[in-house]
Amino acid sequence: MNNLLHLSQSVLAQNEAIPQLPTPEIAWSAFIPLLILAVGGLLLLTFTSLMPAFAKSSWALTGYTVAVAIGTIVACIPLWNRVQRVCEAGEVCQAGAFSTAAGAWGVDGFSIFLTILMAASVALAALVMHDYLETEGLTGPEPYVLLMLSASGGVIMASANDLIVVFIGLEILSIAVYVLAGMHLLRLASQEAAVKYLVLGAFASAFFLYGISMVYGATGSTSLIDIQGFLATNVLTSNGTLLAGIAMLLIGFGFKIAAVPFHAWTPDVYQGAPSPVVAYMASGVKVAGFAGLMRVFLLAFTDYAADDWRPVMLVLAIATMAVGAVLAIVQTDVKRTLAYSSISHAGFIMVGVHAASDVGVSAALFYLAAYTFIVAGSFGVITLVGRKGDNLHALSDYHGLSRRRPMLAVVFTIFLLAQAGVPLTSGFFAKFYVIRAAVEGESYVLAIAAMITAVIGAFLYLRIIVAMFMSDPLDDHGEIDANLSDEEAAAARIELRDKVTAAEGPPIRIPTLAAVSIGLALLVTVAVGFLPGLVSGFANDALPQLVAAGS
Amino acid sequence: MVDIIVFVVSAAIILTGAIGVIAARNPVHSALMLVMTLFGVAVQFVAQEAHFLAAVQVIVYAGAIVILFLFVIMLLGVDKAEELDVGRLTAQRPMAFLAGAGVLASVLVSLLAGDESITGAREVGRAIIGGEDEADFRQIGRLLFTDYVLAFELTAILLTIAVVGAVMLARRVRGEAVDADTYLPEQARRRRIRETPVLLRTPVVETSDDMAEANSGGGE
Amino acid sequence: MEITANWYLILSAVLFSIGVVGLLIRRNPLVMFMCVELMLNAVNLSFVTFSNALNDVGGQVAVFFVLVVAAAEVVVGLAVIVAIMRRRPTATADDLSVLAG
Amino acid sequence: MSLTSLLAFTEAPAEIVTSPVDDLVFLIPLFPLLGFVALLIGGRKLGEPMAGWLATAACGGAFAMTLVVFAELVSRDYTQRSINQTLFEWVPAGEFSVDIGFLADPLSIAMALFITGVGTLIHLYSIGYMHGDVNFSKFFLYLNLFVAAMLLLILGDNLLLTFLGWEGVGACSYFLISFWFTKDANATAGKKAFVTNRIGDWGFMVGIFATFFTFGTINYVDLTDGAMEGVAQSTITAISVLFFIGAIGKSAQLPLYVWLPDAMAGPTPVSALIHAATMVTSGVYLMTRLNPFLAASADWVPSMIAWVGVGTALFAATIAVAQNDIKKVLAYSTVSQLGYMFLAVGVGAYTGAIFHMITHAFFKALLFLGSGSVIHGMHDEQDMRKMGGLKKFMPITAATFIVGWLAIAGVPPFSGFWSKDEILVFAWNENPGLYVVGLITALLTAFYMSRQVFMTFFGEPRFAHSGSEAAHGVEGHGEAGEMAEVGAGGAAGELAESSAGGAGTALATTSAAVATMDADPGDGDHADHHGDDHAHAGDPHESPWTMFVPLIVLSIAAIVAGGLNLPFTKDLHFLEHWLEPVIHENEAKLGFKGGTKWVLALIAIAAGAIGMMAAAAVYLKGRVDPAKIELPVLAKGWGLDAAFSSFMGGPGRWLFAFLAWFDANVIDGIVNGTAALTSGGGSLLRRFQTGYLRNYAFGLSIGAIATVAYFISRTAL
Repeated sequence: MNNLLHLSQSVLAQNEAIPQLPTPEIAWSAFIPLLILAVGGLLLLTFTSLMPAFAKSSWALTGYTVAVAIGTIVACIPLWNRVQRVCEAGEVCQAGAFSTAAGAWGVDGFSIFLTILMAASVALAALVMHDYLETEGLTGPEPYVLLMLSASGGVIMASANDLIVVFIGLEILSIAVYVLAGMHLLRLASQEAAVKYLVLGAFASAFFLYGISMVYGATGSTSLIDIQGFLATNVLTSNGTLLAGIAMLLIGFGFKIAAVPFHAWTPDVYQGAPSPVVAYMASGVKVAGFAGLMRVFLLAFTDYAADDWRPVMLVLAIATMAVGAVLAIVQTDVKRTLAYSSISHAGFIMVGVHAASDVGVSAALFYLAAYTFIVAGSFGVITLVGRKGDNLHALSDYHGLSRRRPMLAVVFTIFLLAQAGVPLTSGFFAKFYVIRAAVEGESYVLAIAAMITAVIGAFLYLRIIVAMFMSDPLDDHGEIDANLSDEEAAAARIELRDKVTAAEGPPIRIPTLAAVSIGLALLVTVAVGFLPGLVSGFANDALPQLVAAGS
Repeated sequence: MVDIIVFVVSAAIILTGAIGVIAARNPVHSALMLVMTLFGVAVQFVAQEAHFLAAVQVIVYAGAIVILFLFVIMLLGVDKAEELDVGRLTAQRPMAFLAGAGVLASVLVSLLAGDESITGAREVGRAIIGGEDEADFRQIGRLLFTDYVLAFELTAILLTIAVVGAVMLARRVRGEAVDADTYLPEQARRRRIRETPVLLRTPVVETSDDMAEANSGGGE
Repeated sequence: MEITANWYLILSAVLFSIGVVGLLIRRNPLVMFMCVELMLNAVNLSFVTFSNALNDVGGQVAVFFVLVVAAAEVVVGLAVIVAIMRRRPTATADDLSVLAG
Repeated sequence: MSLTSLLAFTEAPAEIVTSPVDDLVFLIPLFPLLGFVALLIGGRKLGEPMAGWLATAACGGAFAMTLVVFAELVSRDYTQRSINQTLFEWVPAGEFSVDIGFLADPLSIAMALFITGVGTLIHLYSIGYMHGDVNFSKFFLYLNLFVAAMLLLILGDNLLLTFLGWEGVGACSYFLISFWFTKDANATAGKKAFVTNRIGDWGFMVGIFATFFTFGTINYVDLTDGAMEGVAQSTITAISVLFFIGAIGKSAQLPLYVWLPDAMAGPTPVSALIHAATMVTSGVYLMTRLNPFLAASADWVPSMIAWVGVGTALFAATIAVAQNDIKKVLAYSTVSQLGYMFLAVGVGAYTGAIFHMITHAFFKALLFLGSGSVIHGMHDEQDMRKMGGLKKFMPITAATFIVGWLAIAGVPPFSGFWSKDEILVFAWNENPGLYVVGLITALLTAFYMSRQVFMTFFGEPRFAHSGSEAAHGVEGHGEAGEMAEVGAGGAAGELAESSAGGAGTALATTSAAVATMDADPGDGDHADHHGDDHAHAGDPHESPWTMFVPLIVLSIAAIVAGGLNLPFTKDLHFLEHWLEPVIHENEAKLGFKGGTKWVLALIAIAAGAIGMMAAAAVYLKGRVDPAKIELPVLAKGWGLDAAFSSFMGGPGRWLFAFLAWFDANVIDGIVNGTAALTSGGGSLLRRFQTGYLRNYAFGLSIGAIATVAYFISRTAL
């Protein structure tokens, strides 16, 4: 021991010529949620390699993942309290938003709010994933590890104050999801989804990086704090590079949130990827995409370039809402329908972002929160109906669901109504708040477009509900000829029954953990639908802030 | 003068390599052409006094990434020449060139539209290249552990994901693909997609007859 | 005549566009990936150019990160391609088009 | 932001007069809501008929509670007649905060009284009507939910709460129209109602937003005449138009009326409650509630409302003349009567609108329930051409139906006369043109309603009569089975044609197959049940007491409700005086003396009489009925018979055929066209989703180029 100490001292002595690096202050408390999530993922790898028994128990894996997610959420509470606290006059206390690690990591209501959402989507997806992995014979801890690590990428995007960090968060998020999308090695659709997602994702990343490079070239920094400061204090003789850079950043984020025209991957990937992963993609990945988008655009570019990017956001929002809704209507595959509907939802959230105001941001955050639970629950149901093989997603597979699994049908109906924005669900207030933000921002075109789209969108959810409740599976398989005699008619009925049973496929199982996940999502959806104040209060307090380190 | 010669030569190497990548029939050739481009870029790094990056560029890119490409090509045995015809998307090629021209034009205009000072912030001076007698790798190293320490640490997660993901995907699994029947030849499939449902009416179910017919049409 | 930053930036833009065109016309997923690498190299070149012009080493650090990300992306990308090529050795990107509409 | 503050009950605003009743208003909608919850949990276990009794009790409880609040309001001083109970803060959003609160004032309580009253009767009636339906408890569950939502709509103290109820009643209506959803047509009708209502909802929603951003509040108590001062007239005009769009969607006015006739596919009590008495009048309620807006907006807005109303009234009345389905006649008649209410709103006769709403609720519910009783008694026959002479078989139904007929036809002293007369008087006051159209409509109303009564209850029976054929028992059974399909598919339109020929001998053979299917549990169907139950006799029969008691109560109400607002002296204007605190000075003033009123009343009576006599001439003439012999004579003496006959045979038929065609093709076409456009656009866009990676990348780059190009265009050089 002594020897070691000596050694280190002598090494230090030798290097005395080298000046000590002025390493930045790190407020470790700011990183606790991220550390729990990311290190939780890494530790799971370690555990499972040291204790193979742990890896074999799917319950342990799911339980661990959910525990990590809950831990992340719990760790957010003291941070939230700190950020929301206001010091009284003369009192010395730690309060308000702050940034650390040389200003690259910002902690504010915004980042904590979205961290909680990311963790929630991890928990919901992990619970659904448990049974799925078992049924499909996919063993090993990797899906859970990737889920947690991917979510940590989202957390990074929500907290990053530096474009490079945002980019690394984006890649952590994306690369893990590419793998998750393709994890079912015996489903070619899963692989196809992975290839499409990956190539297009890399393509979009290249644009995003080019954007960072241009912004860097125009402002001399990648730090949002510096960029904002530079743009506030300098007059650019020529802002072409900067604007092109902002455009490229918008393309990169647009891809991640599946904004039209950067949306083409979404339906294919959602359809091909394993359903529990889609539950995460539609909730977590979208939340992360919006986290990055809002953080970068609202903090760094609103004062300087809001007039430049808001019109683009307006067009994108309208196109996204409309194209998503219209394309969803003509689908025959429920999973694909909801993929398009998730595109449409992105458009609604963009309505809030477009407002670029406090009201708009909290509306978008409220929408994200409501949407996370609605969509995670919806895809949870889809996972169950998909059954083994994850292939039974056609609308016809939902016929008569109300008869076979009444509870499941009712729950799915509530989620679909929530997506349609029917009152007494969280979806109603989500739409209500974003439209209000648009009206308050005097973007009447956007508000009207949003309302029209909401009307069109109601069709598509209605179609699925009709299929579940109002289709008699017997109708699909012909009717009994009325001219038959009694015995013949009876025989025909039995035959018809058999045909229906064959067409319906195997029975739908409802595993406990998946039921817990869907139940939680339902609870939140309905509770927030009755008392939006449960979330809107937090969303109002979760505005992004840019605070330089050390201040 | 030397500057110009170096630039022109390296630019020619870069562009030749790049065009080679997209024009070569054989993926192996594409990979080798990629190496050429990477070298050219490294030369330009040197010309702009980014010596350390030039070295990294050669070692990491040419030495590791391209080798990985070649390795996969050989592993899969896909090194035979690819048909460079337009494939199923006849209009795609001319459109692709238009798109490329569009990207180029828009980027160039944005970069060159103003006066010669492209960059807004001159002399941000976080670390001055050549100003002090400090090697650039030192400056990079210092920045990595100060301003960019967070990003630097976070790359650990990224690399872990890459490893875990690669292991997971490269695993060999036995068994027939569960959805092989959906991967039917083109015509059978297109016909199904064209069936656009009437709004709000529950669509006609794809009967099993239909599938069987499609299967017999050209099963794999 | 002097070599200005613009020269490099123009070269970088050309390289980026070639990468875009390549991704749009090639059907081999491996080559498509190489095209992405071309685009990333174009970005690297512009980073270094800006770094030089700004006299700020931050741009070079960014290149360093781009390298790391590119490596990670390639590893996963190649893994996916290996997984799919094992099942269908002749697959081109165009063959992977079952999910559509 | 804490949970406790969210859930805390806030104090009711201090009022000069307080009483325990102030805190009890919320009980009115709570009763049916509890009934709904109870049925949701235990409805299936309760089964028939307990579930129905529970629901009826819940609705009756709401009625009793409304009476209590009503008594409290009556006991108060004129200016104090308003209770505003705030339960808790519902939507906190910065300065935009919405409470869950109820406003019990003369307008809302007047409406709540007849909604819960008529609602209770219809609940009671449904116990008999829905007897044997497999989804018996589900039906009452929806009914209770509907009543709760309707009361929320009426009693909510702000626009958003009204909107919530508005959506709620829409959803219930949708569920109930599609109640027998095993058949396609019902689902289609439900869909149509859903879609058309969404268009109206859109107007309502935008209106709410506009109101908030103009006035900073959406509470009714703040949106007074005073609040309108200082706001640009154009803004108020725009808001009024938006709300009017919402109102015409819900209240089935031109051009959004299409859904209502189709909505008759639902069970008859639903038609009576939702599509005649309550829900469809909520548009009128909204307009009355927002009378300060109408008063402050540009003059053309009330005029437009009046013309849309009277236009709808005439249009629907002409269509009603050509209908053969007993429920469809009533459906178009409802559209027509709602048109009168809008006419009243447009000419500033808010009291008249509410008055007519109340009387209409009584007599139209009566007529619908009566028609339900007929349909029930006729084994799900809805075609009036196959009825006739029913008064012999169903005396109570016939008597009550006739009361309803006299009320709607405007025969004094039945209630419909008084309310219609009041509206017509105000129409004359505003614009004689409106009056003339309204008068023609009144004539047509009398005509088609008389036609209906004559075809249904008078004349020779045109259905297969017991005793005339030996094998009748079998045939009756078969017919019931057949009608099950037709009845459920009512929305398909020309159902009469399709079934007219088919009810012959082929039916006997199918009856066996139907019987086998009936035996299968879980596949049962409302109408099938009747087939079983009444297989022993083909004769029409009187309905059970749960069905005819409501008929009797409603017919009494339909007779005496005119007493609410008799025109003779000021003292008899009970309703007007009652509503005054809500309508203030916005009620139009008559510009003429009592003498003119008398003349107008006589003209209205004459118009009704002409209509009735014309109908008698056309539909009773030649069908020997000695008791009525004087009518044809009278008609012949006036020469109307020939005129009508030729009109009905020639241009009239074409006109009506054209209107029916217009309804079926153009109006439906617009609705379907919008849908087709959407799905067509979707199919087109779908082409771009080729599945090819390279195509997607191409699309992405085009998007990228466009984005960058736009930003470059913004560059400051």
